[in-house]
Amino acid sequence: MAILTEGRIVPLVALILVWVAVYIAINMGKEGKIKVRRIAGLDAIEEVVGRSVEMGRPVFDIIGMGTFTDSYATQTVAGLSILNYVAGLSARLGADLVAPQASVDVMPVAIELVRDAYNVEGKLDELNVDEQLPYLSGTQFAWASGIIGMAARRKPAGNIMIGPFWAESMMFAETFDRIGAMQVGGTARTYQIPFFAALCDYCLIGEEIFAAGAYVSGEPSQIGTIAAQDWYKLVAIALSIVGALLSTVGVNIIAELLAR
Amino acid sequence: MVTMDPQIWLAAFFTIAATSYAFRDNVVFKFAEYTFIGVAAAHQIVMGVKNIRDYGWTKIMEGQIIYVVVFVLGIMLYARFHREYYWLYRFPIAFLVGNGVGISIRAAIHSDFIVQISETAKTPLITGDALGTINALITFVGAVTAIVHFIFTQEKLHEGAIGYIPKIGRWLMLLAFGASFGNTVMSRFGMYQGRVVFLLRDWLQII
Amino acid sequence: MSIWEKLTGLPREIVMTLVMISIIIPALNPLGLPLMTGQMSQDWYDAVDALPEGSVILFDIGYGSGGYPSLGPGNIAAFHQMFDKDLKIVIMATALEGTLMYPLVMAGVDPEGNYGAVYGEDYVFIGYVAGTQTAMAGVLGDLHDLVTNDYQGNPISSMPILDDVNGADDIDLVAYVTTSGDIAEGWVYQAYSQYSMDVVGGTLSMMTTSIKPYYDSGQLLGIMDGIKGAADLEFLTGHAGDAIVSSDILTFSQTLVLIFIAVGNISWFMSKKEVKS
Amino acid sequence: MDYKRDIPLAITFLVGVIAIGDYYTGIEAVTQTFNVIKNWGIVLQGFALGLGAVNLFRVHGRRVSARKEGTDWVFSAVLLIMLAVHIVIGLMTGQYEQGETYNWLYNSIYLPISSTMYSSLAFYMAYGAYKVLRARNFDAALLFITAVLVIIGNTPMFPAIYPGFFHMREWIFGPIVSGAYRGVRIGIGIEAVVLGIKTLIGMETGYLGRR
Repeated sequence: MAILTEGRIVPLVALILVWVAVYIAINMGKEGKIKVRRIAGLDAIEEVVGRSVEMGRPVFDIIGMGTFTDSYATQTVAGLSILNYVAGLSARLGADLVAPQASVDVMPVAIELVRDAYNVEGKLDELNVDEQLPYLSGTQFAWASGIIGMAARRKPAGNIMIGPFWAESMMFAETFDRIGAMQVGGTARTYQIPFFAALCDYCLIGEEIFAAGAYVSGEPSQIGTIAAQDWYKLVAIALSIVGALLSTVGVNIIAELLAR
Repeated sequence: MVTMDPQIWLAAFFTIAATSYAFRDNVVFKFAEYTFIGVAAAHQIVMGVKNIRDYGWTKIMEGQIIYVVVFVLGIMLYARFHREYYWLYRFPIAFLVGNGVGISIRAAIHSDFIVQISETAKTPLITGDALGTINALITFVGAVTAIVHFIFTQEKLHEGAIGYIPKIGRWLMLLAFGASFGNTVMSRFGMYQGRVVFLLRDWLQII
Repeated sequence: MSIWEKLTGLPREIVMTLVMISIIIPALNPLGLPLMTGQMSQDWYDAVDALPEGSVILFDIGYGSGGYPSLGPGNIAAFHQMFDKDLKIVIMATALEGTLMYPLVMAGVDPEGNYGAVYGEDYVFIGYVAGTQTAMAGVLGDLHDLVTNDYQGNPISSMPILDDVNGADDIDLVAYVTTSGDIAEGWVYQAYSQYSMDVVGGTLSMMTTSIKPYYDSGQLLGIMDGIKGAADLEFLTGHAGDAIVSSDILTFSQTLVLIFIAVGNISWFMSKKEVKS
Repeated sequence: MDYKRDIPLAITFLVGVIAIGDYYTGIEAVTQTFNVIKNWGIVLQGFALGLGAVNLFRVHGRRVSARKEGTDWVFSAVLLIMLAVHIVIGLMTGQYEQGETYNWLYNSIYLPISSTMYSSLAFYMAYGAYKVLRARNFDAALLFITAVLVIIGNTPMFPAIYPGFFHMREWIFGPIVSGAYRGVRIGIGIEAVVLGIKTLIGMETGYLGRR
């Protein structure tokens, strides 16, 4: 009996190389050899915060109801990086940041990051954690109605939603639009991207949220992860193009190779 | 005639209460919502206990004493609520995470990565008829440019004339998202219709 | 205030009431418009139709009450086709509420009355198994090692249908209906990638686009696209039910939505023009 | 060595590697070990299902006993009563969710609320279509075009008038959706795998909770 199952050699090699790629990429990230592109969504975020200052109304930053233990943890981490960035902008420009929380696991980290950001700007005394980072609920519709209620009362001028979102995405996007808030939305949950794309002023599609998070955090681990993924995507593109061209002339070598 | 069945009256009340939220947040909705949260969590416990009985307890009864370890691990999960011994919960959660991650990525690299590339690679770009060729080209361009759009560490791919490649990817994705959005409209109305039929047929009995 | 501004300024309550009316009217007076069958549901139907009599299907009820209005009718239609073809169905639930959806679905199918099917011989429900993908892998791996009772606690050792079903090798098709992305992808991972099994999947319409790549690459043989897919299956199997009725509701409510979109956009362009001039 | 962290990390790695080994190798011992892991995992998941309820008991129990201003604590009390009643009824009979009373309660409370809550999003969709769905810029216009075409194709009246509407919808679900979503799928696939590998080798440790 063969040690390796037939037809699964390519996936296994690909899986093992992920390990290698992650190591190399993170080390390269630490040495500063990798640059993540600044995506346009970040400019939109700055605009949202700036607008809130001008209008003298709060800016919301919602990171979703994900936790560190579910499979959307990386999206939550990206959301937290953005929250840290938005908190820094808010502290510097003097915007009233409101970041409601849904997860008991994530909340302490969120508080810490916002505190850090205010501290860096020397505005720690302006931060009121209980008011600005209230805990609402970890249950979907309670969380949604909590946010909608707060939005109606506080009338924010801007809303930034980056993280994992479920059916509540539609409710949020619609509510904040109704009260006239400028919105930036982003999630890597494919099912919800269309709502953000349709209803927000700017939408970060899928993995753009990871790139944005890595860019603003500058953390080698996040940057390296993105680089490792990029290498795989480049391979995917190369194989797709070469394979499609070859199969157009009747040579099916790439697909056969991948089936090993 | 309106029904006299208390179950249907209760269900009708909660249907209307849950709908009312779409119009405005109100106390009746809030009552329904908190009820929902409580009942949902209770259902989880009931199903959890049944699951433990069916797949764990029966094994111990059959003499597989090793399952006592699983029960100990299971109880350790609840250490997370303890101030001092919370770290005990890491042992069972580590087991669950290792299993969950392993079982999904071992196949994801195949299903989501290799099979998808292979599908693009084995589809000829030119087929017998014009429509087939156009479709093949759009699919190919969509797949490749969408991936290019999601490359973040290669600045050159987003500059100058080449910069149009990821842009095309973004445009094609937006077209696809539109299709998804349009389909979702159908999904939601289809779902609400069931509730309306319930109210009209079972509760008010007018259809 | 121009007419367009008035038209876009309708208060929320009025809009909602219009929507409500657009759902109620067709429920009272069905139109019965003809249906056109989509390719994805046709392929689901064909995949089941191609199975020889006595083939074993593993069917996962992966939704709860939230998804029932959209997926329940399709589930019923799918069972009609399977029982009609004398296929053996091993039913399980990866969703917490699946065991409570089961009686609702079976009330619509009535396998004993309609097809003379016998529980335990022609179909069985092994109940809820926790762990989503772990549950799938468990059932496909070694069914008898994992499961000892059906959903009501009766021992499965007394059920002939499972005598020859030990795992993936004895199952000819996996069919699932779900509201969860994890379940929709999970079956592709655990059944297709692990065992090269034939799989068909039914999801909410909003999820269809996301699992479409699996269908394109043959990892899913067919997709039941929410209530539309359900109506298609009802039509193909000849068991008109709730999904076909809901098609009428779609005619009214979606036309209303299209009017909303048109009004919203025209007035928006008009007001932009006015500002410019 | 910090055994409170390192042992769990080792467990994750070991269990994950066995799961992967089961898939890629034909070694009988690995497959059998993994069978045990799977069966254990299913039981453990059953235990994990109670975590949410314990959390609710803590949060809402505190609210009720504090009885702070407002009526919020009343709703918390409602929640706890519903929670307790359902648990007792579900477990008392030994028939779990198949018990008659439990079924009755489920069909009168849980089912109507849950199925209405998700479906009432239809109203948000309609209102969103009316107020927000605008061809406001190039990006939105693209999305707008296919959204409208798909809605038209999905509305039985229009294809009944002209079948081309339905074929248009089917075509959009052909190359347009297939191509773009295949790219998206490859992206999320590799993202999940990279994250998974990082978790197995102990570079993602969020699930372990606070330090």
